[in-house]
Amino acid sequence: MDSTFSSAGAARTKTRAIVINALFITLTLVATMFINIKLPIMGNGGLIHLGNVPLFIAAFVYGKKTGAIAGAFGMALFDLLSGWTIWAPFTFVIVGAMGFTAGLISEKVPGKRIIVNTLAIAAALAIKVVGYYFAEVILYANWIQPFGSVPGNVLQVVIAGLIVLPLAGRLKKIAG
Amino acid sequence: HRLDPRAKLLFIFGFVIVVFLANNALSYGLLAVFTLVFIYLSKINVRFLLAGLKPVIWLIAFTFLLHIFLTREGDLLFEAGFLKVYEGGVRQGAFISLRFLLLIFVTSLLTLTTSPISITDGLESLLKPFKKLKLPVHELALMMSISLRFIPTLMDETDKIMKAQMARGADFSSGPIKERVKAVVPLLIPLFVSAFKRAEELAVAMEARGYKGGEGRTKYRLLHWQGRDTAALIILVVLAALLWWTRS
Amino acid sequence: MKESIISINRVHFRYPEQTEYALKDITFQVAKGEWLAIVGHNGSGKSTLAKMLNGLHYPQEGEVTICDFPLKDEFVWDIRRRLGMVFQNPDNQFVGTTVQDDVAFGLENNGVPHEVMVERVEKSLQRVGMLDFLNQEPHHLSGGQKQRVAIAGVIALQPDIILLDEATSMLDPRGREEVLQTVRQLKDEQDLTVISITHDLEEASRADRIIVLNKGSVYREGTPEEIFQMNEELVELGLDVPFPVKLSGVLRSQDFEIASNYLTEEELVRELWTSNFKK
Amino acid sequence: MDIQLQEVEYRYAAGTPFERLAIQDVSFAIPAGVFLAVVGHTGSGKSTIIQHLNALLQPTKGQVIIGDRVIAAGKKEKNLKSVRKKVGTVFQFPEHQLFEETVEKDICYGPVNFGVPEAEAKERARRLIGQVGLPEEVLQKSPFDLSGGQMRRVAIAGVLAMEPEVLVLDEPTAGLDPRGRKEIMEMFYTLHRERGLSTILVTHSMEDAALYADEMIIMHQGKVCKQGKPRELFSHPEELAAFGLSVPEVVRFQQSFEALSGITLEKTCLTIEELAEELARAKERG
Repeated sequence: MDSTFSSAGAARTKTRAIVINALFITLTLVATMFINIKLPIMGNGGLIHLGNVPLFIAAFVYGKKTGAIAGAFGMALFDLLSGWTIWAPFTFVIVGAMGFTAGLISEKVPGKRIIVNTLAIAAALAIKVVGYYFAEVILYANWIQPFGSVPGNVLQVVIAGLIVLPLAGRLKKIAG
Repeated sequence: HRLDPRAKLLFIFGFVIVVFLANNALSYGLLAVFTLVFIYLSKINVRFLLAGLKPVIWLIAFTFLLHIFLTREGDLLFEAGFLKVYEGGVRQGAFISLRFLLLIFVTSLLTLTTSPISITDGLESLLKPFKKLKLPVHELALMMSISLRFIPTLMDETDKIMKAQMARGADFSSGPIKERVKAVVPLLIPLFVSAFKRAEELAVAMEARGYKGGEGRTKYRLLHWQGRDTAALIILVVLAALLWWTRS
Repeated sequence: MKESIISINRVHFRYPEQTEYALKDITFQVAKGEWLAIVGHNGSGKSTLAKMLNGLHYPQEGEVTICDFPLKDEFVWDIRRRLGMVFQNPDNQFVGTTVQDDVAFGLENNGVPHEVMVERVEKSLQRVGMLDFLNQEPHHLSGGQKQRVAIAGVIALQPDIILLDEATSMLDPRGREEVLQTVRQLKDEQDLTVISITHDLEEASRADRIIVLNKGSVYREGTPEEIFQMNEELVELGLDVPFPVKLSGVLRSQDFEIASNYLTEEELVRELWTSNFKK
Repeated sequence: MDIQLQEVEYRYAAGTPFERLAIQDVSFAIPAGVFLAVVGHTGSGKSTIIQHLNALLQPTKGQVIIGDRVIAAGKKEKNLKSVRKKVGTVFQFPEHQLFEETVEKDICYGPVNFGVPEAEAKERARRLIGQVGLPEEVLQKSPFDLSGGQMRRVAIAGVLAMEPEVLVLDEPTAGLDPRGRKEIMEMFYTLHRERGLSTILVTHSMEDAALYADEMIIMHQGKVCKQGKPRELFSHPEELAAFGLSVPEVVRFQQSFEALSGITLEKTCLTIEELAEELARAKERG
């Protein structure tokens, strides 16, 4: 008897999905909080967090749902836990959308993986920049100040992209 | 604050919307007084609240200045070269900064008085009606609770792997950008590999313990909605009404 | 022999992508209230067997019956209710954010009403000696404590069988002792059947019976005394021999008179003294 | 290369509300070529000490002298690579540090980081893979396709490939089956003897400490509470018991025998063979 087609097997797939999503939420949070790259540029120390890395990996390895969940819950949780509470609802929507879109493009668009994934990261980058711009327009009530966070947002996503692109294929293979 | 997490969530959510109603001195004053009363009632150590402000204090100051210089309304207060400060700008700047401050205070009240797991429980319960719309509320709540449980575990693991690679000569903090980006690979891959393995083992353990989805499950943690929870929401409604009345 | 609670009959199992059988023609019974140890080196098939007993794999040939339920899809959840498992890695089976939440997890899954749940969580934690840790988070517990919480989670469901799948292999000696002590106590208090899958001799020597697995087959079956007589043979199988047995061998080669292979230190000390010195 | 710890103290998260004292007033020396066993319960501070031996942690008080480098509290340390090159550490469950696409690349990671040319690193990988008991074909496989025990061996080879002068082992055999445990320990012991490698073994196994160590340190609640030759320390089981530690089975057996017979053997025996010999001698004496 093949367990893949049994009801216990179906339950197992579901349980596994829950656990994978949960761990990617945690990974996104931990990477945002603790895994940083110091860039030898910029005055403020140039600390770039790597929270976008698990998010993209989730999207490329497990698809849009896991990508969306890891991003939305993981990063919003970071906001909640580290004093950026009021940003949390915006993050939930914006980063969730990033994960979803990246996963969707990676799943649906045909072509060479590396090109498709680059496209997916570019799309996510657009969502992040535009999303946070408008979120901060609401918070700061002006149109100029939000431009300040654009370079940081761009850099974070680009660096995460540079890390994830060469790894996605390998991790997919390891994850089975 | 010994309110039911659901009451807190609804209250904070409502409050955040209500804050945007204020638009003159009276309504902002009212909001500020209410917020101070909440802070007092929550018996939270004000020092924690102020400590939480640290990362955003410059943002608030910057917002204030920006509004001062950008708004050209009311009487001209003073002029220095091309900088012109108007009375309307000061008012606008003060209002927006205050709004910002209040939002941060109230939302951090939630995170300071409520554990993430209670927030999850509260959200699960509040979102129950959405189950009918096929929103997997139970699954999402379980995901949140598992992910919270694994935060310290994965932090520990990150630290261990980082040290193990440093012992093998990895360098996470020097060299050109390209090198630094490459340096995180020996950290990330083991971290993900171990997460895959954990997920597999945890899923097996959960099934062995009879987990088969949300159907027919009972809950160990119960939420108790009490009189004071209803009272809190009534206060919020009253506040909203007052604001509506005082706004110009 | 007492009434059997598990019966395994001519079971074969092979993983999808592999050519070798992980389990080959395995047959044995487990009696109610017995403590059975299944030993074998890594890769001998003991983990596959453990997974099968919990319905994580089904045999490709042969039958498995657990608590009168044949191992089939429709009975898997009944079987899991009656056979509780404690796994190797203490961290990867702790689901709840606190000790009490974790113990409650299995009860929640089985739809146990709230009042009963509260009572059972408390009682189970008390029985494994972890009641004081009710609200502790897992990362503040030692490995041994986590495993005791896992055991509490299992007994809260009032199972007939408890299966330890290398449950002590990642623990330090103190944690190992804690866990084994807890299991022994639970077994004495009620008619619990214990199966421990292990390569730890300490653990195996406490069993009523040992099954030695090698290359997916039952290699030998017997009481600890009988199994440990195998001495060198066990070493060849990648296993260890208890200290008194090892020492007896060396002593005999030095012309000491040691009548049989004793399993405990006291017996061997006495034998060594009475037959060799006290004359 | 000698290593010396002088009145070392370490506090985790010093200066925060989560501050926790891990070790205190720890002083001892590790002369070149010694085999030192560090025993003590989980939480006694053993892992903290290990991380001082290759400057992964910097003491919050006191200093650590590693060869000609002094790592002292409060100093800003730079260029620690030269220290870490000489002190190889096999952490607990070292298989968790594997990440490369092939076993060969993973073994080469350490040496290449320390400036060893790639060809030389590959040569070392080829030599070491046999030494840790794996066939050469494994080199081209992905480490993630191996069994747990094989992964452990690859990870160990990855540390040995750095050709350190000091080898630090944190519970290197945890979770292995008896055969694997024995093979790995024997391999480390051979390395220690043939190459004169200083070896620091952190272990829960009193058997291993008795079998391999020249010197032994007992940690308890963040302090070194006993230090000496294993034979001396095991001669006073009551002192070990005070720290919740036991003695090897051989020693326990000898004691039971001495208690029952009233005969005292000439020395505390650390191996079965020693014990059998001593017993034979006692028997002759009658």
